[in-house]
Amino acid sequence: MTVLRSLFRQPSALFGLAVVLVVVVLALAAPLVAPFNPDEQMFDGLTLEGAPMPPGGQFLLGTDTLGRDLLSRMLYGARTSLIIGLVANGIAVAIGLFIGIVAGYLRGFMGNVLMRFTDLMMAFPALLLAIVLAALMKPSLWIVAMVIALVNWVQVARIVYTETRGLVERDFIMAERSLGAGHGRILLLHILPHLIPTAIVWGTLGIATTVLLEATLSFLGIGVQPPQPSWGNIIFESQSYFQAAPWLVFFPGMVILLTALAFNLVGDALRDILDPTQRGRG
Amino acid sequence: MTETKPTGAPVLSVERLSVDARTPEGLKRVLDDISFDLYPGETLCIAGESGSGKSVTSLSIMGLLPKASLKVTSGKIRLGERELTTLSNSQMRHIRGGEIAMIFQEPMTSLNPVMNIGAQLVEAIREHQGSANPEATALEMLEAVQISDPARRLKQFPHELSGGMRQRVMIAMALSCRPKVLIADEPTTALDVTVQAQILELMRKLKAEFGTSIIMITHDMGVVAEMADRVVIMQQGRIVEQGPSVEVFGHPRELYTRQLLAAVPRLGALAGTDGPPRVSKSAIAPAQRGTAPVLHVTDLSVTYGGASGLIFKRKAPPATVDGISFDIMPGETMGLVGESGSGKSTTGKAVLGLIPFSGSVQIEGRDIAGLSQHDMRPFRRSAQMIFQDPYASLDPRMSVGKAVAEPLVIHGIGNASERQDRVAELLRRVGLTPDAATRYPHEFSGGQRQRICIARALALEPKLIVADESVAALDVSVRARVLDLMLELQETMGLAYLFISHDMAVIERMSHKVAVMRGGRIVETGTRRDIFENPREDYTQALMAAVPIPDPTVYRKC
Amino acid sequence: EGKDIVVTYKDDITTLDPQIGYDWVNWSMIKSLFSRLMDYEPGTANLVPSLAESFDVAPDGLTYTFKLHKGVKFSNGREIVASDVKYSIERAVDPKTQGPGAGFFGAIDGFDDLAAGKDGGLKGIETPDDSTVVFKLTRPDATFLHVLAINFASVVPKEAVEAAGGDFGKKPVGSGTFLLKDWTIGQKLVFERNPDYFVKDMPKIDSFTVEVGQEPLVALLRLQKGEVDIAGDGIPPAKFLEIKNSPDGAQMIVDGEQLHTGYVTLNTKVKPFDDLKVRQAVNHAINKERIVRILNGRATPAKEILPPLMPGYDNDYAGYDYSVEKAKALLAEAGHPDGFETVLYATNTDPQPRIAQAIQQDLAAIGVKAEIRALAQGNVIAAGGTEGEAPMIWSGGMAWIADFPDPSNFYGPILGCGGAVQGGWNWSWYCNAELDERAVAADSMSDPAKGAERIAAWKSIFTDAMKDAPWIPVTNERRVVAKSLRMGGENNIYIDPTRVINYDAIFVK
Amino acid sequence: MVILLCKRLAQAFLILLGVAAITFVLLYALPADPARMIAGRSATAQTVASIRHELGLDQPLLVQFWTYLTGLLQGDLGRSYAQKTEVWTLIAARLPATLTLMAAGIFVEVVLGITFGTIAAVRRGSFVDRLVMTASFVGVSAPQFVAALLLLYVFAVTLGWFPMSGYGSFAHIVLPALTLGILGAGWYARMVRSAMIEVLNQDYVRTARAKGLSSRRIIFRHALPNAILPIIAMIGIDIGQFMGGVVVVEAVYGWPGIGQLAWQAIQQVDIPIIMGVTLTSALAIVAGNLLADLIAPVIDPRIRTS
Ligand SMILES: Nc1ncnc2c1ncn2[C@@H]1O[C@H](COP(=O)(O)OP(=O)(O)OP(=O)(O)O)[C@@H](O)[C@H]1O
Ligand SMILES: Nc1ncnc2c1ncn2[C@@H]1O[C@H](COP(=O)(O)OP(=O)(O)OP(=O)(O)O)[C@@H](O)[C@H]1O
Ligand SMILES: [Mg+2]
Ligand SMILES: [Mg+2]
Repeated sequence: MTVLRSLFRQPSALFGLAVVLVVVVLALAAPLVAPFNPDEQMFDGLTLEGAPMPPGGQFLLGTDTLGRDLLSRMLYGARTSLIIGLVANGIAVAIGLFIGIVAGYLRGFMGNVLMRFTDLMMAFPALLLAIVLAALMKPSLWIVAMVIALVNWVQVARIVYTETRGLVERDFIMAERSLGAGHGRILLLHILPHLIPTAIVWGTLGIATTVLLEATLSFLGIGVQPPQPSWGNIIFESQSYFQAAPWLVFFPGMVILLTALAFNLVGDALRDILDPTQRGRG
Repeated sequence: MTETKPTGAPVLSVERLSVDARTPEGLKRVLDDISFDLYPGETLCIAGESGSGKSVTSLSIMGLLPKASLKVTSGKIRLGERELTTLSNSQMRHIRGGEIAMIFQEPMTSLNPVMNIGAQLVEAIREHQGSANPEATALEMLEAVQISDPARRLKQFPHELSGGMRQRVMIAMALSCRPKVLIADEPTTALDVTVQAQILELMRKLKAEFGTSIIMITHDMGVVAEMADRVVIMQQGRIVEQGPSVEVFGHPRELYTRQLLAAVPRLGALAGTDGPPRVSKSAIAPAQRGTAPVLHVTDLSVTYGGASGLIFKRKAPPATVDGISFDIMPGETMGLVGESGSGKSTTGKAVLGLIPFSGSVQIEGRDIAGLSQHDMRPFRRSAQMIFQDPYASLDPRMSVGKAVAEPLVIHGIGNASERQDRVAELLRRVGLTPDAATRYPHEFSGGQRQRICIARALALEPKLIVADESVAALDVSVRARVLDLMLELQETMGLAYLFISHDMAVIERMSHKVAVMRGGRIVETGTRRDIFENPREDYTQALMAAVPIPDPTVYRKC
Repeated sequence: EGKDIVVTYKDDITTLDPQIGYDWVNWSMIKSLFSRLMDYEPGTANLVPSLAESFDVAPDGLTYTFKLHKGVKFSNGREIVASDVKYSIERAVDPKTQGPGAGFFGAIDGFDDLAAGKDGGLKGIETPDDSTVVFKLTRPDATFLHVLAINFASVVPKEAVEAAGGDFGKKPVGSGTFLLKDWTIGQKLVFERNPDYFVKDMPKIDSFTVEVGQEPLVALLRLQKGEVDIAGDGIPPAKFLEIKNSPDGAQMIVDGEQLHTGYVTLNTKVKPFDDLKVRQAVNHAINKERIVRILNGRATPAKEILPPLMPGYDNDYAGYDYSVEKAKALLAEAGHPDGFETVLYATNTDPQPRIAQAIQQDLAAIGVKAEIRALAQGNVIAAGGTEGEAPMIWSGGMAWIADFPDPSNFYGPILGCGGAVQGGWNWSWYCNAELDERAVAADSMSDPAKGAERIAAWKSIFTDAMKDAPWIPVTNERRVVAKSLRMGGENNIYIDPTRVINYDAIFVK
Repeated sequence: MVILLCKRLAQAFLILLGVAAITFVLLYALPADPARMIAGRSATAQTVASIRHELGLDQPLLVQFWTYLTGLLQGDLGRSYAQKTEVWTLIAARLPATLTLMAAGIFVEVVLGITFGTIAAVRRGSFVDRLVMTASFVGVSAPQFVAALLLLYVFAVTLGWFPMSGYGSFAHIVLPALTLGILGAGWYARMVRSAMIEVLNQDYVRTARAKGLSSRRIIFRHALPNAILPIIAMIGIDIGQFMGGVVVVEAVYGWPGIGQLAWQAIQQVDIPIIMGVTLTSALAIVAGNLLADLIAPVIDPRIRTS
């Protein structure tokens, strides 16, 4: 409760929270608010020469190259992209945190093995994994989410590993051991909270990159398949039209940016609020 | 008494200076209308309790107050004819380092870890003197502070030097531009007595050589007595008393000053008694102490970094603790004393199984060698540690209440509300109000943090506490209170202490037995009386001789 | 001067080895680097002798005798002799070469042994003297002269192939209109005219540089700035209207028909497409006009399997008209009144996924829910060649562009029983034994006099195949090439039916 | 030091072996049949079988892998299926371009990231700080293709400052490096900012101030070197991204890098090239990490002894 109240006291956090809320609500309410069926290729959605329609008039944000209403596609696309940006990216950060912490805490043989495994994963081409999975499995949103999680945890793990090694050296961890705390308790209650700032940075910057990554992977065939929209694939499908039909790139690009930024504002505020050492500081 | 009265115009004068701090609850005055003068060639000591504004004063003079939270609201600081508070940052730059230099409270962290000593010295010299050959000047300065092998030091990095060497480098750096004023903020707190004595000696010499005036901030009245020409006593942001040191020590006017002086433990004050002085009314009879040792250590050795690689065997480094043995009986305090780096903390950690060791350690008769974290748990209930740095040993993200309840939760003692009561009781016991439970470590002063750590260690009602430098960072008044609390607990609960300190006076006050460590070995051990009244080893004697005596007249006699 | 031109492509040139290269980018370069016994008149599909001075076909159609031009030299200076022709064709067939062209030479006597990896060459090729080559066939093959005009039949010098040690594709030695002067891998290839080419006044430019790895959008920008003369990948959809409607547009765009059909295969071995009525239903369901519009009008709706330019195309054949009612009625008859669920494969490069989506929407209108799977080309090909795997495949991006302008080229591997095997290219898995027989018969009519009869036979084969509806023919795409204003020549040499860009014929104004 | 290096080299070797094995198995699992792709549409089953035999694809997986490994240990990456050329020749031809772009891209990233991260840290909470932090999000959310084309339009087409496409001179590298740098600088800026904020609160920075040094010298000589360690680790991570994922930028600027080779090979199921590129980039990543570990002690002497 106090957390919420502190959150409300910061204008930037409030703004971020509002944007996040609006995006989530619009995504959930897409069928109610979308003016058109997102997949319908409308006859009057293309000019006679087959060019997409610019924003305005019947189509508020214009149409895409198949004559579909961009606004409706973006509303439905929010569902896909939020799942990728939040769930897939969240899982990646979670795995990264887990492996990084455990490797950094355990050191010794197990820690070394975990870290070399991370190195191996880093050296391994993610694209290839995606392609093989695409060929072997029925494509779905959840598979692309899984691949993103599988690929993106590596960097987080590396950074977390470094930080954890620093934390383990700190005296309060030894103090905790002297009280008889088990490994689980130390990891969860005394190391994890200190990694929240890192998690927030990676979690929020990661939203934007994973939403775009989803489009690349879908393009390779493992993600959502056409015509299901996502912010990433709306951009991807029509990025070469950015001169002829700039709205096709601009609007989805802006929502990705805005969403990531909003989560970041909330995240930054939360970090400051959750960190007692930041209390009362500028 | 050959003291000369200060003559001429002051080099530095502070007039009616006030500083406000921005806090969540609004502005708070931390310096209130303080005035003092510093005359050429004089040493002015500022003493006072923790949080009284000593550091803020020195930072104000340097123009280094953190802008975001602290602000000079009124008053003047004059260096010669120049008014400093109104100078721009770039004008102030030329004063800093050039005319006023400063040595900070933390010698360990005040040197840049990634630059070598030479570069850091040269940089300061070049900035203010434009001397033709700054490298040569740097070498001269290192020679002046009597560092061993000065030419080699230029190429070394801070972490390769001991604490004492680092402090010498800091002094060389501060003096390299021949400043008119040197501000030294607790320059020796972190150092052991022998090194402290050398540093103080050095500063005295340099003052004469370079004609520098010194402002020295310290909470150690012994140091004040040894160094000061004049003394300023501060309390809660105000100056309560100032005057020549002989007068202040000899005839303190203010009650606070008298309390400060009374709280100082004096070496040899307890000569002729066997144990620490009694502080409580209800005491356990000595018979209840029991006869079996609570801690039995035989042939304990610790080697850092000894783990060998999978393929390539490394040569094992020399042992940090090398084959030491001792016993502690219930209700007994063993003092462990020795120079910095002699292995005291390492010993303390090893006997609680916190670091790998060889040899045998028995707690209440059972061997703890090679036990896993899980198997150690029963022993944790009977043996606890108070770490050298209380701030570092508290999780900054955990409230104090939770921190104190932590051992209870870990060992599954009581339910939530019972634990809450117990925490309140423990906090009261160590002299904190129960509302402390909801606050976080950084919101407490050093002494309070130390008491929190003590409360946490007591929560499990252990039989043995390893207290590592538990009072070194505290000013005298707080230190006395903490020591009394520990004695009281020993008397009422039959606690045994392994009491680690480099301060001989504190050891004398607390111990039944004393072990003197050097280079990882115990060089001398015996009852407190043996050690303090008939020290056999030269090293022990040297340790005792180096303790400053809080009486300005005593020093001047010798 | 001013006769050096710059051509760009997105994809790198994989190889210039005539017995290996088989994509539309290197196809035209290999054509110009090497000569073959037969060739085509620039811009047309008319066969003419090239390295051969003359040739003679025996009445039974089983023996072909060629006389070589005298004094034609490889660029290494050696004169071409009959044994070079024999060596080159054997090289195309030999599995050690690992080339894709072996199958074309199946009619030559001795093919089976060599294809199985046995030594001894092709006993069906004889070289009685240095300027005579005789081919003995095991069966009449009406397309044999075309076969001798495709790249795989290009003549290469044995010593150069062996000297290159496997890298002949990077160090080609031929006797064509151009020589490869320089190849910076991943960047550019420089071709220079062959001063000793045996035909006078060929080629018309001094040299051309092929720059690879160029994004089509950027290539077009460079073309507008005059840095590039031919944007080989044509005009991306995103830019097409802008260029077309610009003042210079008409002169920059070369837009013409090619031997191409874009189609959807209907897997006759997968339910419910094993039912003819269902296949016919979906044939009625596709609104091809709208797809043409999505392609900015750069295509025409297709009615049948053959493209309009191909001999044998039936102008009178009406095909399946776009009619949702008919489609629904047929579906109901087939027992699927509410439609069914299926999967539509497509490659993942623009505009293929978009066309697949248009098809998907049309299918949805008759109740068929097609899930789209947009994959890399290799994966789609693999799915198509796996029995029972891909119900529908949109062929765009991999579509059948004829190797040579003969209707038979549109049948064998992609509609005949021989292609309906694991790993084959008959993705409909359509196998009509009767049609196969008629195809063999038609191809045996190798007597030029029977040409018209043969074409008529093929015409009926394809329209009969359409009765079984193994495909939905969707569009006949036109090729679009962008050229700078200084480039001259008829449109048809930029979209040559047998070579794409005819480097021999293009010139600078 | 030498021992550490040997140990790390041995580990790096094992990692490369692991990458090779996993990639090989994955490619083997791909349903596409290389022999079919090579043999073309007109091939008979007979021809396909012969080609499969020529390629050794009719042997068990383990035998194939062993053959590949023994070749690899002799420096032989095999021959491309589609191009028939030595894979190493193809990679070597493109390696300089890839490495140049990687170096230039990382350089721009690091310079931009450090500059703006530092400015933001020094002006923490100010308008400039917010601007920089927002810009870092714009960088990471921008689609590469569009960003690359925009820069091309502005600086090459409209202003004509740089060539539109190609490789060779300094002018050629400016735009691709700038594109990659701008897109990646966001991560660095944020990392530098948080590291600098921490460092600027350290006691030794206060010491430097007390010496009367200029703010520039304090920031560049004292604060930055202490904040730079995580950046080095980050560069190690980045090498991987650059070796694998700059296809788009390469294509837009006609840059002859490995990305395009890999992309085409994937489309053509040209397994030897895919293997070769994978191993080359794995090697670069491992080398990058190793280098980062070796550079760290040069920057931070404390790591040297421990
Ligand atoms: N940055 C700050 N923001 C707010 N209050 C501060 C700040 N720095 C110091 N103070 C407050 O100013 C008062 C004086 O602090 P100062 O550091 O001068 O104490 P001190 O006399 O040096 O104590 P010690 O002996 O512990 O060093 C304290 O109450 C402290 O809480
Ligand atoms: N974690 C460690 N790794 C390696 N060496 C260490 C470690 N901790 C301490 N040492 C070294 O071991 C020696 C003894 O250290 P210890 O902390 O026990 O000294 P101490 O007697 O407690 O000194 P002080 O009075 O400064 O606290 C020192 O030389 C120190 O540098
Ligand atoms: Mg202080
Ligand atoms: Mg210690």
